[in-house]
Amino acid sequence: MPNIIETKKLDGSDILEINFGPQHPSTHGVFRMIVQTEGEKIRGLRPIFGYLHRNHEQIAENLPYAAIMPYTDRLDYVNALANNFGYALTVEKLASLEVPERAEYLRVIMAELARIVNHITVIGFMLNDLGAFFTPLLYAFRERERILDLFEEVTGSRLMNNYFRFGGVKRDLTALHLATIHQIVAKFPAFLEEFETLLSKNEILCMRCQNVGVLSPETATNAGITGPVLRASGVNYDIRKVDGYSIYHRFDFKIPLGKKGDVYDRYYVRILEIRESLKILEQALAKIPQGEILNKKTVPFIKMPRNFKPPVGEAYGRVESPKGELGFYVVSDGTPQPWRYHVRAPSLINLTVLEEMCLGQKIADAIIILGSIDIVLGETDR
Amino acid sequence: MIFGAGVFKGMMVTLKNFLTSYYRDRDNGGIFTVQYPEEREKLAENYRNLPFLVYDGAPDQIRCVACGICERECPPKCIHIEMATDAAGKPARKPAVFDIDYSLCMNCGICEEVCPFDSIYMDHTFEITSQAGPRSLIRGKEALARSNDYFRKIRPAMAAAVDQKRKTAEDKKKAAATPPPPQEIK
Amino acid sequence: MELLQLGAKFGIYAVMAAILVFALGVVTFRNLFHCALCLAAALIGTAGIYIALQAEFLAGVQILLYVGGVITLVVFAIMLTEHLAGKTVRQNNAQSLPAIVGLAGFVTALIALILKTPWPVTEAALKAKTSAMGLGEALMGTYVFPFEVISIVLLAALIGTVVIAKKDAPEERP
Amino acid sequence: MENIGSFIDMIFVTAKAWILALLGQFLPVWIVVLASIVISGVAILCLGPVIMMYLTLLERKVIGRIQNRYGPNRVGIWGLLQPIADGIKMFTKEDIVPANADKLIHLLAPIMTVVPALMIFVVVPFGRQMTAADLNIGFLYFIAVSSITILPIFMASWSSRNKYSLLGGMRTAAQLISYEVPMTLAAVPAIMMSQSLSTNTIVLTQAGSFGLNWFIFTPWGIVGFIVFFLCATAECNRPPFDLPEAESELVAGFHTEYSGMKFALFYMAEYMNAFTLCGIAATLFLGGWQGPFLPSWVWFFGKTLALICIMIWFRGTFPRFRVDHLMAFAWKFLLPLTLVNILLTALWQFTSASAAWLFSIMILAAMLYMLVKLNRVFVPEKRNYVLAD
Repeated sequence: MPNIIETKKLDGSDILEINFGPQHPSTHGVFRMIVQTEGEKIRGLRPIFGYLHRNHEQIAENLPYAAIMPYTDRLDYVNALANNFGYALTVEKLASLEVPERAEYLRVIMAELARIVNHITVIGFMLNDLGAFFTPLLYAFRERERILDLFEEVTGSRLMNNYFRFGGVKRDLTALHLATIHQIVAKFPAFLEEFETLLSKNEILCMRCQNVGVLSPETATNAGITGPVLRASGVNYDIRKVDGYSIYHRFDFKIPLGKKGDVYDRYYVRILEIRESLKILEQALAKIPQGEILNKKTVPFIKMPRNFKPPVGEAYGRVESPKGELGFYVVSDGTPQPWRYHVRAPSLINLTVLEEMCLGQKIADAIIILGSIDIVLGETDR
Repeated sequence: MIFGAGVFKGMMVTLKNFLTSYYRDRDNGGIFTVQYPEEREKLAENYRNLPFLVYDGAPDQIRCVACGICERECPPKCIHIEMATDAAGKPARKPAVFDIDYSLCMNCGICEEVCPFDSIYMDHTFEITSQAGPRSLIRGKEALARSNDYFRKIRPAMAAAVDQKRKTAEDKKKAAATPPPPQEIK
Repeated sequence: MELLQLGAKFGIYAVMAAILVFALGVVTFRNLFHCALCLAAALIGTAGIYIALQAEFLAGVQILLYVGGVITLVVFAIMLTEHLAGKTVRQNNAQSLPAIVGLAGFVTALIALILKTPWPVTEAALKAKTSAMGLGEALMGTYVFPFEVISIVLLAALIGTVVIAKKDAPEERP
Repeated sequence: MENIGSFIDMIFVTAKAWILALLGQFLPVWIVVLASIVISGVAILCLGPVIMMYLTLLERKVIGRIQNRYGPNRVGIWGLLQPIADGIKMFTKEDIVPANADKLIHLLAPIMTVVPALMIFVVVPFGRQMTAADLNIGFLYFIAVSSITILPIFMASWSSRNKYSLLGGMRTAAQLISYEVPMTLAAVPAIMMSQSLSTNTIVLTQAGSFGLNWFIFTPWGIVGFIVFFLCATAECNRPPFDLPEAESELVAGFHTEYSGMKFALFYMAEYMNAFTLCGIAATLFLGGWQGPFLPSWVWFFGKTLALICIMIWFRGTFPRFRVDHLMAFAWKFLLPLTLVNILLTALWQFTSASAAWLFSIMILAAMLYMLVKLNRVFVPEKRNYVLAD
């Protein structure tokens, strides 16, 4: 019988190499980790990705600007609207387009709803990785469903929204839709309350999550980590505040910061961010004006996308996607297609510190640390 | 804080959900799932899935004039159009072939947006699976054609707007074609 | 009823034969894991003999301690040293001759001891000595001193294990 | 009324006696003795799989309800035929054996898992005079047999030649050995009070008026029961102690490489173990089949099912422990608690009830306080979050 289970010697102890993925219940897609363990303790970890590479950037460089929008949906398929937002923002910068007032509000409302969807999904999946048998995940999905139903009514699709247009949005929200959002926002705190009673104070969860996978603020900033993972480490950096893009500067909201940068902080910062998003939604719903939803200049390009030729130049637009800084870099050579198109995917860059966080932890911790980073392989591999 | 209180409270939450699943309705903590083939959720009007071609009157009178804009703008290139020719060999402003590969289509709705002749729209049907292999998902123009009544049924508001637009266009055309009444000339 | 007794007798012989076969397996199999499993089977068989001799308590303890405890530890040790798990080892070595001599001496001593011991053979005496109550009384009465001494020895062993295991372990985060 | 009650109570016992009497009329005695064993054996052999099948259904239903969904409801009314459909599926699935597996041991492991699970049924008192074999070492037998369950898991994990299986097997070994200790010690008070290892005698001791003199109505009984039940949950690898088969980490742990009926056998063993452990817990602390008004076996199955529902409830609520926490919980928390509990039981036998209650609660509270203080890792940190601008 050949010896399959080989061990290596490292520092005088037996090292067992385990392959997590590409097919594994909790790698969130086709992601692979080669984990070197000593007993249950992790001594080395190598993330391997690229299994879901779809040539996103190359495809985009051969398409007219408007036709790239549905492809951005497929980057981070949990919250397509944030991707739409980032791309639209970039192209607007490139072509110096103004966005009507009402459209800005619609954008913020939809993007914040998408942030809520993303955060509850992530928390649900993370708790699933912790071994809570689908209960928190399904409670989260129950609430997510209400928002997705709204997305379906407004944008036409639940996940692949394709909602943003250069200089505005595709479809207006009716008074009925606004009332539905109002209802969702009003009901959400009660759900969060229930969700937190279910597990936030649970001793087992705290044991598992607290002081596990600690990421120091220095490492986080040096590695270019963004989003809730960075904020959980206590660094106050949120592009909504830093850039104040769109109309975020008009809203009153806070940035929740973590203390230790462990898994629990990342979990809890997300819950607090949902609460802040609800605040933004309330304000936006109260202040939303009437008016145009699309810039007059871009209306003809809806029918003829190939006539849309931004002037020669380059632009980098970024938004605070729920996962971190989502940036699009587009270079135009004056043709209908971008000359260069690049995505700064937060999932990919946040993944770089995985080994750092996992060393010295147990195998079970690697799974939840991966879960707490919140990666979507569609975005990581592109 | 008593040790174990968190565990206990969590158990109470699941117990509450267990009990309410028996008597509450779905929006208030009752059972949330839909028993799919028997029960169906009402699809939103704007829901878009796969494209179809609209015809007025008889099924072979599709509005499409084979201009090929949707074919060119379709991001995944899932549309294939060949223009028909009449007896004289001239283009007939009608498609001879109009194929959509449903297995490639990504439901983005760009064809619907760019079409200048109001002839292609996104359908509500999503049950298109078959065991006949991927080639069966390439639908020809006969399979794609749906009546305007069907369009009115699935997307009433949009169909009404389109009908209105076409009617005014038609009226304008008529007004242009028929000579204007003499008394208006001054 | 006679048939039943015959069957029971036959059963005991079958168990004994099985024990011998498995015991042979322990010393002949080249795969360590297989040896451990054979040992477990042999020990379970021994418990079967105890049951046949109406010493249920002993049988229970036999399985609990030897199969549930000792064998588990043995298997655990085999699995922990993973490079042993797949390998086969030679079961005999250069010192087989002294081993045979030693074993012969041990077996002789054992047989002599068995022959010399006055075994209680009547039903009532058996019940009194082997029931849980009887054993308890013996342990807490007649043999209380050795019992306590053994417990102290075990405690010392336990503490020793902890000390040895703890020595090199680096400080860990909770 | 009284007669009907006792008739229903003894219905299974009477039925067996009637069959044996019938056989005795024209068959030699030894066949009747053999038949007696066979009847009990067949009853248990049928009961085990049926219990397993319907426990899976119950579990899926209850968890479904907890998660606001229906659970299986397509096959038969309320999904009652679902287990049979599952069984057919399991039987018809391809049996895959890894190329490098140790074929014989790979085959033996699932079979060996079921055997001890079935053997424990022998000492479970299902009702008045309804213990298949009322051994005078009943509880010891239970502990001994359940300690064997480690071996087949080892066999499965080792013979699969898979790293996940191996890790799962090692976790299992550590977990089962650790939790066996507090489980046994938690049961000691019940044995001390009934002065017998026989499960039937333990139940009879808890008779009292209305059959309600259960051990759980004493302070040491509550502690013993909770510890025993937690350990039982760990012993049959159920959440939150399901590390050996932790889905999100080790795919399926020791049975990763099993498919078809072999896989089903592991599940069968797990559910039968869950049933017997709950049954033993009910026997030791909840008065077994004792209880007023209803037939004894109804009481037994009712109590056991209630305990199983609590296990399912655990599964629907909790995240999983981590290996080191699991060990710490057994050795640093449960074990000292059970030792104090044994001491308390000894004291209980010498003092009057009301005073005993007082000092028991005081001792237990002090012990709990001390244990929580000593095990800082179990106590959640309080955290305040900054809301920055």
